[in-house]
Amino acid sequence: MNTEVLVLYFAKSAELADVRSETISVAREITSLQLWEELVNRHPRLSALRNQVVLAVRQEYVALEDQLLSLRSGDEVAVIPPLSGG
Amino acid sequence: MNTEVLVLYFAKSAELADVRSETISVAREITSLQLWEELVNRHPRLSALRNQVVLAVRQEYVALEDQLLSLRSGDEVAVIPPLSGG
Amino acid sequence: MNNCDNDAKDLIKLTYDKLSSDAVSESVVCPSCGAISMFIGTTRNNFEGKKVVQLEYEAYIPMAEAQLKKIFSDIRKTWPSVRHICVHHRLGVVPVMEASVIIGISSTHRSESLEAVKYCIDALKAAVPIWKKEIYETEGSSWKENKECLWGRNEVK
Amino acid sequence: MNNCDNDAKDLIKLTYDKLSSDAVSESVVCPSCGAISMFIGTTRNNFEGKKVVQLEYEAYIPMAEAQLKKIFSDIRKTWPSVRHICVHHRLGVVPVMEASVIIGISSTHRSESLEAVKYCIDALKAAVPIWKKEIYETEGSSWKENKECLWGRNEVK
Repeated sequence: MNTEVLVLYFAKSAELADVRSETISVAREITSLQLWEELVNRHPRLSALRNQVVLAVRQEYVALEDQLLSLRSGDEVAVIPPLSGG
Repeated sequence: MNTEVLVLYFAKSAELADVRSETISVAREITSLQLWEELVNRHPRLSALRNQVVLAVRQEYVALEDQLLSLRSGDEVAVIPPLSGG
Repeated sequence: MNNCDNDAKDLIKLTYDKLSSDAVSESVVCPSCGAISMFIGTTRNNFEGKKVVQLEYEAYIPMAEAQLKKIFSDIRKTWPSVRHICVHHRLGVVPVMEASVIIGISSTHRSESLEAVKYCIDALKAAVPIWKKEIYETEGSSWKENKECLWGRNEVK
Repeated sequence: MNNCDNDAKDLIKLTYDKLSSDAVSESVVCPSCGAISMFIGTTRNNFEGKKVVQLEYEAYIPMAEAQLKKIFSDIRKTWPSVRHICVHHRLGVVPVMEASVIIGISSTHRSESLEAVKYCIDALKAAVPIWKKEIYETEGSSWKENKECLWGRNEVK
């Protein structure tokens, strides 16, 4: 079963995807790695970030792995390239 | 042989001696402990600082001990109570 | 006695305006504390021989604020004499030599605020979603990566 | 590249005027550094239950400056990435909550300026001839003694 989530892109990921936010429909039960692959399918240039990116789901960091996310409608998912604040 | 030195009093020592500076005549060859005792003779209330005071001779700290100072005319000697800067 | 025991302040500002160390230090002054420690990050004028003209910062603002609050909470557990904590981080264009981040922490014992400031900037660089792009005089721009960030390439700087 | 390599600044001001953290931070900004660490000592409003109305500082000014220069020289030996060092110490009457001392140190690596600031305030309290008298609301006044000072009574604070 699918649900709609808001995806936010920051920094290099926003440049590569050429979009800063979009609403997409994804499976409610999905691993973080599958979710990332969904995003790469939509924006192939994002693959340049593989192995140097994490996601944030509902503002909590999630590594790209086989952990199952339970997404709800309206959830905020963010693509988080390596940080460089400070 | 004696020489004239300028003695500076700071903080609690200035309050006890009731003077902030004075020129005194002392022996050229004198230990720091003897110099301190000279000052206490002039201002007996300074004895309240015994064991919690050092001198500065030509702006260098000198503990009260048997080390011989070689004083020259016009040298600056300061009475240095415990520090509390910062 | 300690007027600020009951209202320890956690102050966060992400702003496009120029930062002020006076504003940060005044915001953490505490009548019963004796110590304020601060860290200021400023933009450097060069990277690997390339002249940096300016920097641009962007943030995932609500999550950045949430992450900073977590860091503040960790600081209060580790250094209980810490009173007020303030982080101002600038966003958008930051000219060379201007501050990108200012941290101010007050405490009764100075060693605690000094250690807490060090922890705070290290944790900020590792975990707060803010990004910096360096813009070079001649060769375009590049997104930086903090060596403290666990999922970066951790290139030699 | 490093514009300030050749003119590392040692800045000392003993002043009866109010101190400013902006003035200190601006004086140590360095285009090739990324880090400024600061410490601000502020006057506390109480001591052992007695309400402190204000403080008065006095200094053996030329020797205080000479001692600070020695401390700066030690800092440069221990932390070679330190660039500029600035100490402003206020003299005379300092009202409660205002700064009595501000230290600012810039460096290429932030851990060096953070450690150097801690060393600087510890060494200042131990070895720079400056004295503070606390003036209480009800019970007169007393000359303070830094626990770092080797020849004080080192009373429990």
